[in-house]
Amino acid sequence: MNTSFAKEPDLGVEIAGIKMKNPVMTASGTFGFGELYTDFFPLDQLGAVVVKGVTREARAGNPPPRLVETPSGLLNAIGLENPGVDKVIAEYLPPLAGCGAPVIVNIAGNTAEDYCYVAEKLSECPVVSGLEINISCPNVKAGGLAFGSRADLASDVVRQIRAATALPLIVKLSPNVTDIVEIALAVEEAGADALTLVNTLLGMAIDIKKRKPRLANITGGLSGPAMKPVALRMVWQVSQQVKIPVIGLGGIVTAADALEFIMAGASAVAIGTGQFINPCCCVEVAEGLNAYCLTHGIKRISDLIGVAWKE
Amino acid sequence: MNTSFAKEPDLGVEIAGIKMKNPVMTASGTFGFGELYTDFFPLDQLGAVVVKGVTREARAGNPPPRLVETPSGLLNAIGLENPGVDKVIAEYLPPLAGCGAPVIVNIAGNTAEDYCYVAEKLSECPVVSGLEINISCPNVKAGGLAFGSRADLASDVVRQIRAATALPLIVKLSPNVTDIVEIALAVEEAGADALTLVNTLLGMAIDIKKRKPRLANITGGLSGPAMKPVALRMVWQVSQQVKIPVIGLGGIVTAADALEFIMAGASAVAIGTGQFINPCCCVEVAEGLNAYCLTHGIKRISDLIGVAWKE
Amino acid sequence: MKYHIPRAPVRAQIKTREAYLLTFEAPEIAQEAKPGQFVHIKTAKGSDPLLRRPLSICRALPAEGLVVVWYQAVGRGTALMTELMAWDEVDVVGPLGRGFDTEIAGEKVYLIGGGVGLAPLIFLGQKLAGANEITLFGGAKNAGLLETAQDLSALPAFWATEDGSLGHRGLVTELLKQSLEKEKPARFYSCGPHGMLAEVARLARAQNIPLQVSLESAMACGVGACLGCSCDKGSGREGYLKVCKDGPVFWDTEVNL
Amino acid sequence: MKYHIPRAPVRAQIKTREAYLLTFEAPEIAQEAKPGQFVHIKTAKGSDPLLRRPLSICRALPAEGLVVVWYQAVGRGTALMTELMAWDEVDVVGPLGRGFDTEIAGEKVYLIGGGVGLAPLIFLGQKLAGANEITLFGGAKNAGLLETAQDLSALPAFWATEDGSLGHRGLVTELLKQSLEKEKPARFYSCGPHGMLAEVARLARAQNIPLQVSLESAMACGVGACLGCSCDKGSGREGYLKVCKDGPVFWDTEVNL
Ligand SMILES: Cc1cc2nc3c(=O)[nH]c(=O)nc-3n(C[C@H](O)[C@H](O)[C@H](O)COP(=O)(O)OP(=O)(O)OC[C@H]3O[C@@H](n4cnc5c(N)ncnc54)[C@H](O)[C@@H]3O)c2cc1C
Ligand SMILES: Cc1cc2nc3c(=O)[nH]c(=O)nc-3n(C[C@H](O)[C@H](O)[C@H](O)COP(=O)(O)OP(=O)(O)OC[C@H]3O[C@@H](n4cnc5c(N)ncnc54)[C@H](O)[C@@H]3O)c2cc1C
Ligand SMILES: Cc1cc2nc3c(=O)[nH]c(=O)nc-3n(C[C@H](O)[C@H](O)[C@H](O)COP(=O)(O)O)c2cc1C
Ligand SMILES: Cc1cc2nc3c(=O)[nH]c(=O)nc-3n(C[C@H](O)[C@H](O)[C@H](O)COP(=O)(O)O)c2cc1C
Ligand code: FES
Ligand code: FES
Repeated sequence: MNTSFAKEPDLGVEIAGIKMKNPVMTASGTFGFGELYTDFFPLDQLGAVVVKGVTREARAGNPPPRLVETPSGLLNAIGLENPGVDKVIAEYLPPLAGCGAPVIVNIAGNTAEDYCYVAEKLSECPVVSGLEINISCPNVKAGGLAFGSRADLASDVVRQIRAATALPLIVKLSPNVTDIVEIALAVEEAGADALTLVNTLLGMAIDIKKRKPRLANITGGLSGPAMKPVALRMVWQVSQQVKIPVIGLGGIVTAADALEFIMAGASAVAIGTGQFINPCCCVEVAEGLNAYCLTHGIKRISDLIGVAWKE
Repeated sequence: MNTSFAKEPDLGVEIAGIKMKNPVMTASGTFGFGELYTDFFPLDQLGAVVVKGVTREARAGNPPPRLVETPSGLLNAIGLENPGVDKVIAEYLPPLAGCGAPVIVNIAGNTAEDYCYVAEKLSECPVVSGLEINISCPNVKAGGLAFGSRADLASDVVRQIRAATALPLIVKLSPNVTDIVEIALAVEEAGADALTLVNTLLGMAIDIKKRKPRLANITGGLSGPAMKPVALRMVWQVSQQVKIPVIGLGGIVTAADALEFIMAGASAVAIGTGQFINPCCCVEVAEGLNAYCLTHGIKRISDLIGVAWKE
Repeated sequence: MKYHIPRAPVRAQIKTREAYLLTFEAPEIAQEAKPGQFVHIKTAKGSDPLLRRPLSICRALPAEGLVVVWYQAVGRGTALMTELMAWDEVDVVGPLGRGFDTEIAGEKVYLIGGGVGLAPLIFLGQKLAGANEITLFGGAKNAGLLETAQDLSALPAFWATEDGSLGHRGLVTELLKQSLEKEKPARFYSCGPHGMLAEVARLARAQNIPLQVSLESAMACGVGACLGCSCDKGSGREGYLKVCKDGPVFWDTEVNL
Repeated sequence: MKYHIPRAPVRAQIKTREAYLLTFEAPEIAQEAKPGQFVHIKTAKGSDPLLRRPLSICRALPAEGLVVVWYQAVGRGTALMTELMAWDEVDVVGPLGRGFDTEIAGEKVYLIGGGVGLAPLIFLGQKLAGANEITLFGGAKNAGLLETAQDLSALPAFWATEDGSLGHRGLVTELLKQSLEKEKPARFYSCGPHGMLAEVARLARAQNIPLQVSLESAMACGVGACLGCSCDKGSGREGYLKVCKDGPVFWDTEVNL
């Protein structure tokens, strides 16, 4: 929280008990383990660092091609490439100690047991401030149906993780559902401390020369400005129904985008694809929020949360 | 069907028994009743003309603002403004007689009875070649839940319309669902002759100056290139599961976009927002398809349908 | 007739104070354009910004096949347009919309414009000038835009600026009110910010002077197809008008000012 | 150190036959760039095309603070770049990636490039030239690109074109094979189309000559964050390498050619 000048706006927010100096976080899978953008800005400029999705076992990820550019968007099918939780704990998280921002680890799995295993392991790491649960993964016991696609599956996995860890639990929802509010309420009830909205939209692209899908994985997740209207609508819908805070993301590139999410009800925002376009995106958005508050006489950024439906 | 030169490719396709000289149709709600783009090209250049959504009663539509531009996309909340089925039949459809392209009327309603009423009325119009059923509308008897959001609601309304008319029935699905294949199979089983995939993605935008939603209606439908990856994925998924033909749309602007949809499994394509960007879009896409077939030695465009998963 | 000219050659782009004057070659549009009609311009090569931007035709030179628009760079689309230079090409659709009613002769008429709202009035003034006695009332924040209007139009004019840098210090409607104390014109034509139009409409109604206004709205298709540019009919009448097709020029009695 | 220079002044853009030479001011990049590294350039003002485009650094002039890239307009992003002119600004990130290994002296080395794949080799040749005996092998469809390469590099060179318009008619690897019959260099460096790299690798392995190649891949972040630019490790080894961070330059033993 900024206390240096009486007139400087207070950008601080608190999510799931995690205190952040500003509401700008990184999006999982787009910032590695925090080591890659340090030439562009120090991590202590961030509200929080959310690291790449971590699974029980190491994963090599999908074969290439893994990326396709689409109009104002990006399709990715990385396939959760990560070194596995043990190596993450041993090698990737320790450098983050003392980085000046809370560290949130995104976790993924194909069974509730896998999630719980990873959550328990990470609970023993003092550097970890919270867990973000990616429930867009296929549930092998439910025939590959994504955990996040049905309220019962989502609620079940969250309940089990809740029992396995005392860390703050942030549940990241999939936008590929008929009724996001239903899923949000189910995971809130199952013990989530906060929600992240949203993961990527399922999409694809075809190479008309090869007459085949462009991604080796066939489908991929759409991120970036193209998806912003959908993500924003979901934040708007969910934040009015749940009591826990919502982290908004999907296509944020500018401070104006971030303000849209905050006014729609997000207590914080995250930036993924935006970092690829501008490697200083997160800090520039945080500075932009500060400038907006100064110009508009907003004392606390938290006063703006949900104003579009509160006022 | 083109029979002028032996070597000219055959762009003809047949959808729900409706013969089209090429696979390029207009998208409902973006082409009025066919009267607005005649300075740019004659209607007989089109595979089919799909007209604005028609309801039982006349509707004034939503208050302005109704449009917001988003990155590579367009949010609209028109609110089904239309003169009502009686006036449409009396004044808007007659000029389309002899236009040289099959006329498909898109219909909408808030109860199954409304849909059936409109379908019955239109069945008496010789100018109408088929009906496209927009099931993205809220079902007032199901608490405003969209017909297209649940397989049972969708199947029920289609079954009733099927009983009310002998016209070819094309059902237009909403992309805002967890499992588009489930809905597609349900409406196929209920008697649909073809499917249109997809309607707009539900989205919104906020005016950070006013701190309010930009659209008077709060949410709107996202169309245009931004949504193309999502629409294409749904065409890919559905066309492999159903036996009836699929009309693909969502973000088509070029012949290459149209080819992606056709290779993903669409038997025809429709263009909406693309017409706003280029008032000659439909014919240029049709010409582009012709050129592609010529260059690549494709004799019949229909040979390309679904090649991305068939080969 | 409407035309799509995907590669209209740019002949000149001049940065004036506060705005830009873009001249491009579009013989069909130059030939058929009526004052009050607009062109719809694609500003980006890619799909962001996606939509065309509507700009009033400020001058049409049928003999040379040239069209001139006068615009301010207010956002991303118009900012991209400022990069156009002679030899570039611009993607234009037009002429679109219903223009001003020009079936008037031998009358005293007032043209009242605010800011770049003067653009269609310059074209209109040219058209009406021979057969009518015209007075132009131009208002703006400062002298910048008005100096360009002076260059573009030779009509007798009154000018008002908010900062007093040209003509009357204050609102153009104050000048209008003064004039109305002396004479009663047969018709008003107006284009500009909403507040100005409302005040012009109030003055017109008070004296029963017929008024035509040119309105703005966000647009997608520009031809009446998307039903997106609707505006209220006013006077509690149900339903909406389409700015792009029913307008952009309306009689003040048709709309809500 | 990597830098983001959102408004690097463009100093010159020259249309050469078949390609473009773009020179911009980016002192930090010019200072620290190593041959084989690339810059990542934003091509559109809007968000379409969304991603930056990777381009090898063809020349770095630390004293003048200038960086030169040499690129072909193959798609929408590079087409937008061709519009850049002196006085414009370009949004650049760099230098990125692992460059060529330049810890070599007193040796005979071959640089083998195909098309604009010659770009990083020109920078590399300059760096290695004093301390080593270098031969450049350049191949292309026709003389166009190679004439520019001749202008940019003073190295002793063999040229091959598919249409015979310059040097040997045929593939550059045919020239390479002929040379290898006469001498055995200490190292190969290569960049170009996949087919050419595969043939160069075959020749290198046959004679046990160490080879470094510069690879391409679609990229999003360019810094190792998105894990999107992966390439096979080859030899059946599990897992992937990141072209942007582990490369773009690899030893041929590290990857699958
Ligand atoms: C029929 C018609 C004729 C017009 N004639 C002229 C003219 O001759 N000269 C001129 O400078 N402008 C004219 N305008 C306004 C012009 O269309 C807008 O300024 C332009 O579309 C803004 O595009 P942008 O991408 O630069 O701004 P955006 O980035 O889209 O928006 C920037 C700002 O402009 C506002 N804006 C966006 N679209 C419009 C719009 N259609 N009308 C008003 N404000 C808008 C936005 O609310 C925002 O505050 C006209 C508009 C219409 C409807
Ligand atoms: C490390 C690296 C260094 C490079 N250096 C140079 C250079 O010095 N000069 C130069 O001309 N090009 C270079 N390239 C290739 C250059 O990045 C692509 O040509 C460019 O990204 C194409 O962008 P576009 O928008 O014009 O094409 P797009 O519209 O994106 O695509 C057009 C065509 O280019 C192909 N393409 C797209 N991206 C790439 C890519 N990254 N690599 C290869 N093909 C691609 C597409 O498959 C398509 O066929 C380099 C690529 C990499 C990865
Ligand atoms: C390359 C890439 C990798 C991603 N990896 C993950 C991941 O491992 N776990 C996760 O929960 N989300 C992942 N995401 C989703 C992002 O965290 C984010 O939800 C999405 O990209 C939308 O935000 P954006 O538009 O700002 O990128 C990934 C996204 C991208 C583009
Ligand atoms: C302005 C507008 C109005 C529309 N009205 C209708 C409608 O009345 N009925 C309908 O089924 N779809 C309607 N749609 C959806 C389109 O038919 C189409 O499904 C959607 O726009 C995606 O295609 P596109 O990206 O080519 O525009 C409308 C879309 C737009 C943009
Ligand atoms: S802009 Fe589409 S109807 Fe007016
Ligand atoms: S481009 Fe992102 S990891 Fe290489």
